Amino acid sequence: MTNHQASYRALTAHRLFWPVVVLVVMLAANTVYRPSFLSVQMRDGHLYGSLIDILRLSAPLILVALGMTLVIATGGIDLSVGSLCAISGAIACLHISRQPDQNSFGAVLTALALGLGVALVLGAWNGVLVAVIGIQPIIATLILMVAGRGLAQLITEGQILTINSDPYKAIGVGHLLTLPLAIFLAAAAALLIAAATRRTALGLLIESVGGNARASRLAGIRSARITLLVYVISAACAALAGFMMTANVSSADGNAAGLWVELDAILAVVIGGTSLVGGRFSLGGTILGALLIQTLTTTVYAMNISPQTSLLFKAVVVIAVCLIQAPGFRARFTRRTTPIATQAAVVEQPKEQVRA
Amino acid sequence: MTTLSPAAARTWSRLPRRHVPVLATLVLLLVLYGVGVSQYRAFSNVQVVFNVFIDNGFLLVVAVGMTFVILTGGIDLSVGSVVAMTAMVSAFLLEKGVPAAPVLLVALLIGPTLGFLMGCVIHFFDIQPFIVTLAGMFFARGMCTFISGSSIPITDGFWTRMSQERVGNPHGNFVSISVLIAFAVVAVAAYTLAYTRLGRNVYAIGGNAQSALLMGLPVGRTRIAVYTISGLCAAIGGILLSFYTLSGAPLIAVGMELDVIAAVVIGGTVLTGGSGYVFGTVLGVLVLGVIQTLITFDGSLNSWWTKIVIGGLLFAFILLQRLIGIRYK
Amino acid sequence: MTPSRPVLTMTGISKSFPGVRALDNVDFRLFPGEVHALMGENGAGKSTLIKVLTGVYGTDQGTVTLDGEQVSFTGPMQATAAGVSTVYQEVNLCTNLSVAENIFIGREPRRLGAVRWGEMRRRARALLARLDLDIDVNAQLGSYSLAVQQMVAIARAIDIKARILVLDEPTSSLDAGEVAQLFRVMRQLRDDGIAILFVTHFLDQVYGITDRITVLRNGQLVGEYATNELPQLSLVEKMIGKELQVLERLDEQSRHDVAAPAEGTPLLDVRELGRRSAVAPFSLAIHEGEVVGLAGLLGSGRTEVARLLFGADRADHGTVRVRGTPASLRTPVAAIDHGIGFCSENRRAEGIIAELSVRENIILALQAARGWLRPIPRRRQDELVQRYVQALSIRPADPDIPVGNLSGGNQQKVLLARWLVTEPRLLILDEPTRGIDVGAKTEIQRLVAQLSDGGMAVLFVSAELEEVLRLSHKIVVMRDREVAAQLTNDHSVDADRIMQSIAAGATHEGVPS
Amino acid sequence: GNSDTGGKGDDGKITLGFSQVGAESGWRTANTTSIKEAAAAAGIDLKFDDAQQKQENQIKAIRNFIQQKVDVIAFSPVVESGWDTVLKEAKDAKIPVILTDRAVDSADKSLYKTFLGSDFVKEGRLAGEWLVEQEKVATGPVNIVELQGTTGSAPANDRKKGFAEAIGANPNLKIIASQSGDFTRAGGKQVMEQFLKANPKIDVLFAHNDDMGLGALEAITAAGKVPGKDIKIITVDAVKDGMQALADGKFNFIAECSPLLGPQLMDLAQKVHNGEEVPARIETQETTFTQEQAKEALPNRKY
Ligand SMILES: Nc1ncnc2c1ncn2[C@@H]1O[C@H](COP(=O)(O)OP(=O)(O)OP(=O)(O)O)[C@@H](O)[C@H]1O
Ligand SMILES: Nc1ncnc2c1ncn2[C@@H]1O[C@H](COP(=O)(O)OP(=O)(O)OP(=O)(O)O)[C@@H](O)[C@H]1O
Ligand SMILES: [Mg+2]
Ligand SMILES: [Mg+2]
Repeated sequence: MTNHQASYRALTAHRLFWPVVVLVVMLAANTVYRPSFLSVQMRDGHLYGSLIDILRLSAPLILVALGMTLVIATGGIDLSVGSLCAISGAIACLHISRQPDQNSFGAVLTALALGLGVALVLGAWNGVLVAVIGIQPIIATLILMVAGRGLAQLITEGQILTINSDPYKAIGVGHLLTLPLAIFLAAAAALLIAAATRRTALGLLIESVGGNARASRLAGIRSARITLLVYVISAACAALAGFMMTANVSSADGNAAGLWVELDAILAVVIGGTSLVGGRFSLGGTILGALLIQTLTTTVYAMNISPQTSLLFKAVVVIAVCLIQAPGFRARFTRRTTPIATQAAVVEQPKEQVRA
Repeated sequence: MTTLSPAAARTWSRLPRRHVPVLATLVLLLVLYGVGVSQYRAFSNVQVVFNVFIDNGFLLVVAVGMTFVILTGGIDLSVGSVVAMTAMVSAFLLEKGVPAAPVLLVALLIGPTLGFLMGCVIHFFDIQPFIVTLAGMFFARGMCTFISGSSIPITDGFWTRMSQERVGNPHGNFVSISVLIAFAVVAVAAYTLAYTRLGRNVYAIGGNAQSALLMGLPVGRTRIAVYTISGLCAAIGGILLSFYTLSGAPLIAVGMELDVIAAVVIGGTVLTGGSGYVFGTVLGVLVLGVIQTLITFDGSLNSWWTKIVIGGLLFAFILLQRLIGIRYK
Repeated sequence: MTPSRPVLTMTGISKSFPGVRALDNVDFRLFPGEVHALMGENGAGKSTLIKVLTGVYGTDQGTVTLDGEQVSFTGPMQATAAGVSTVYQEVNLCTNLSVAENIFIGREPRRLGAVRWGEMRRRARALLARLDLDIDVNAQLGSYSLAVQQMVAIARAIDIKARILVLDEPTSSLDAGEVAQLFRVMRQLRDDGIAILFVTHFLDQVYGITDRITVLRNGQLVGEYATNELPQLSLVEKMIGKELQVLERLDEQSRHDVAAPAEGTPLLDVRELGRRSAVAPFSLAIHEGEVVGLAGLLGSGRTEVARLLFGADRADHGTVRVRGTPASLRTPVAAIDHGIGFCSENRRAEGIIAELSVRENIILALQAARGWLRPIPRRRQDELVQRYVQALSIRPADPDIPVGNLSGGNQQKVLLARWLVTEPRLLILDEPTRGIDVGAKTEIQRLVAQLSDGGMAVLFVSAELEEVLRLSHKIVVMRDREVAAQLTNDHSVDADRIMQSIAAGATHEGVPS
Repeated sequence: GNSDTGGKGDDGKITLGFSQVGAESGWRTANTTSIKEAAAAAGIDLKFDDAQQKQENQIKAIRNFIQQKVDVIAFSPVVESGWDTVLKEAKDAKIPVILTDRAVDSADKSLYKTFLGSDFVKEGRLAGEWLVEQEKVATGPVNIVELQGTTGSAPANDRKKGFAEAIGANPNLKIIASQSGDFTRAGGKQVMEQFLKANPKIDVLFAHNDDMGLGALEAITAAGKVPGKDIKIITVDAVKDGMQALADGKFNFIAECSPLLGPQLMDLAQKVHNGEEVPARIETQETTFTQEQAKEALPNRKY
């Protein structure tokens, strides 16, 4: 086996290799369809182009999906994130809209604090239902998913609340060093979560609770606290995403903000290689998954795929991503060419190595 | 010598234990109904109960299919879209002048076929059910809008009859034919789960798929079967929905998968698989139906309070269910 | 009596996992009407060979021939259909189903396609009676202890009218009585011409029932021998590939008869602790440096006692004092705070976190006690892991592979290491030597003795009476979920005496009044 | 038994059961508010139900209204088809039905008394006609992009249809791209961003509602173009924010779709209850707004 082959093998065996391939293929397809797709220009002192759009628009999804990753790693699921986005955005916008000077920094900060605070409380509510009362996560968070939408609309009184605040708007569309500020915020959140989970023992404990809850309890892990914490983190991420979504259009729409974002977020997590059963999680994979999903959405618009067929297109891409990523699929696919003996080294370990 | 005679005192407390969640749900459902009766006079009409069945027949059928999937520890997000697609295809074909019988056949084949394919992908390629059925959901919904952007009315005689036939006293209390079909599906499903090998394998896989495999059970076949069954139930649900609305609409049953999952879980089935009953699912569907009826009867809530109250009632219900469950553990 | 033609021949079997060559060109033969022991250290490749046979794993190389016909099973379903019935090492049953179903699922008695529940229960009862096990076949399997589950798995396997019966460490948590019962059944089956493949780490069992022995070492075949021609000493030699040392140690490891330091305030003093429908209230004092053994039959409630003391189950009766001060052991966290550690008998469901690495599994309890904000520095982790990987000879010695990829015995050692790194004051070990090979077992026993000399108290639960006798200062005998007797382990106590007190019931010797 | 008189009080108050589509937009909320206020003003006992955008829920609500024996049932159908069965039940129970906002496609017109609402096709047509008028003089091609509402929804289908019909009059007018923005600002903005990148020359934007237009506005500004000048913007609805944009010169034209049906509905309900004859179809008073008209109308815009 040559050195070259070995490194190729190591590369393709990497968990995130195939999602990256799909991402690149999608970008390439866009470029073929419209060569200027990749071009990025300088306009008014910041960068402008479809790529930048993808980054900026994926920021909220990345945030929500990061929080979701931790929840899923504990073996749970959080359906309420979409409603939490709407609630926190609505609260912030409501507060700002009541200010005489909507551009005041202080007012915006208070608005953010209020929105975040409420989200944290609601996240804790989810956490208590799951960790303390022991309700199945999907149902526990479904409650807030339904009622939260109502809360958000209650806050905006069913109207779209438009605000006119430059500092707030900056969260969604502002720029820093020629790049959208939202990207930096998402990156900062990602770094923070990565540090909080990988620099401390939190990540280990989360994976342990998700991997085997009974064993974790007997090992002395206070799993209730950990579970509570991840739901709170997830809510905080959703709140930040909610600020971005509302700032992006300078208005809070209790009904539409964050609608169905939970599905996209779960999809991003799963594409990123985290199992819905819980256990090992990958933050990098999640970010990649979110970028992939946003690229898919943008592709539909950029290639002007008719709305009637866009869902079919999405279905095809999603299936392609999972198939190409699935070790089982590639094993079947490569069996004809690779001697079986070396195959085991290429194929990644599933959770339990059992052949069906 | 090994003697592990369970103390007589334990026998009584153990036997009903696995039924406690279902019994608790039943009791709470009756309490909920009682609340309705005490608050609104018209609530005590028998027809109100019948209407809950008439209005949720299709949901019940789909939930029964979902029960199979969840019992194996899987999930099927495609059901809402498959329901819509089935209705849409039926409406489309009928509009094109195809007679009712072949339309029924085609409509009943599409769902299971899609389910079968999804089951195969899940099993053979070892991909998480969530993502596969999500793609299935996109696909089926995409097919709906692809067939037609707007709703297609059904005027076919058979469909109209199925829709408007009243079983019972046509001027008093009656149910629709769909309700009878739904009950038949429930009965068949309950029998399958309790008395056939397929059904027992479903429970075994949900308990521990790896063990089931090592015990020599046909894990792959069973897994593919449950997604096929869920597809079939979604297809039947789609037909019932097309009876119910006499049309196919591209956006109908959006988000239905969540209602269905909620119904199954409220009915006491555990999402990780291995425990639950079809009867529980029936109760779960009824709980959702009664909550909605309560809100309509109230008629004073605005749109957002409606959502908040639904969430609140759901919460109260699940909390009580859970607390009763803990007490009897 | 060996017929000329083997019912099963495996030739040149190789199987690799990423980074490990689990089987390397192994040959194996099995004749009808024989009991054949497959021996080897932990991680030698026994379970892997079995799983290759039943089609759980595909082979890299080699052929499997069944009754002269080459076969290649793609899964246990096919293997079962071809007459190979298997009890795998980890109990592989569905704990959510009833006992009866676990025995019959897949081949339920049916009429017109419908499962006949009544008939199934009746047959289950009859079958369990044959194994001398009297349990409620209607109850959920999960409500029974691991040992009972193991018996149920055996019941399932022997009821499948198979040509080959494969038993991978079926006796690891059974005590003498059950083992004897099992052997009786095995002999019957053997006499009916069934070939039995039997894996165990108990040498006396090997010599008690098997006809021939195949030894594996590091995935390679060492040889095939007739049992009566291979003395114990050379068997061990062949397994570990070294000479005698271990056996010498085995011998020198005599009764742990340092006078019990049973004076002063006990480390742990429980009075009338109990839990409805689990254990009747009992009192027990454990002193520093004391090893207390728990003896009793299958289902006598030893595990329940251990779980109560650790707070894994909540007691509904009684008081607890730790070093004289009243304490509450309502949760594992509380128990750990008081310096108690607990190694569960059910390593797969309550022990290892399969996905996490060996390192992470080892430091888990220590990390949990420190809280998530104070991660154990990487260097310290390496140090600890290194130490215990060596001390317990965990193999492969790579701390970064997922623990689920280790062999059963090695997983058990990882669990033990998890608690040893926390340096508890009282360590509760429920069947700690389950599935551990002879060499490692003596290591562990020595370690326990050493730790207790260093002041640590140990509560030791084992189905192997010898082991309890060898290690304990005090022996608590359980019967029918009650503490039947507490004996000081002086020279007057031996296995017979304990069996007597189990049989006789409450003799209440030395129970604090 | 069925002897219950349900919501009908003895004081002769009319009970109106109204099933609303949901609260999916500001427009819809204004519609709900109008109906509630008008009911209170007219002394009608209103039973309000929110169907959360689901036809199934609306059918359930109507069934429950029948059980409660309300005097009149009104509802805004989520979709056009599929109402025959439940409307027949209402008819059998002798409860008159009024449709609001959207029509249904029942062949049996006796199933409901009357329809009160807007004509989505007409709104699209008005928008298109205004554009045809504007571009009369255009010599070269005029590139139009369209932001559709939620795929498969009636307003999206109808407005698209009406607009396409109207601009068919001038072959210079060409829709070069058409995508769904889901009726939301965020959707409108995101889609418009890509439109702008894919198509260097966009002359006109037609958005199926104000919200998508408002979202697109931001995208246009960010791309360095001047909305209302470089790109003409035509929308439907005329909610307050939209009118403001129109008055500010950022939009160019809005076809109104009025949500204020309340008073008319109550009036109809009373008439229908009293057995008076009512016209089979009543269209709400709707106009169109240009920038100048918007400046005038803005100060007393309610929603
Ligand atoms: N699924 C797996 N993935 C990777 N390595 C594995 C896997 N299963 C077993 N191994 C490795 O293969 C080797 C043989 O393991 P096996 O389980 O056969 O040992 P064993 O002889 O049964 O030991 P024990 O007595 O402890 O049960 C070990 O080194 C183990 O780490
Ligand atoms: N988690 C549990 N929940 C309910 N009942 C249990 C549980 N664990 C054990 N039991 C019951 O208590 C009985 C006593 O089991 P226990 O595990 O204490 O026995 P033991 O003496 O440790 O014997 P062994 O472990 O050899 O079976 C079991 O047979 C079972 O009926
Ligand atoms: Mg083994
Ligand atoms: Mg035990």
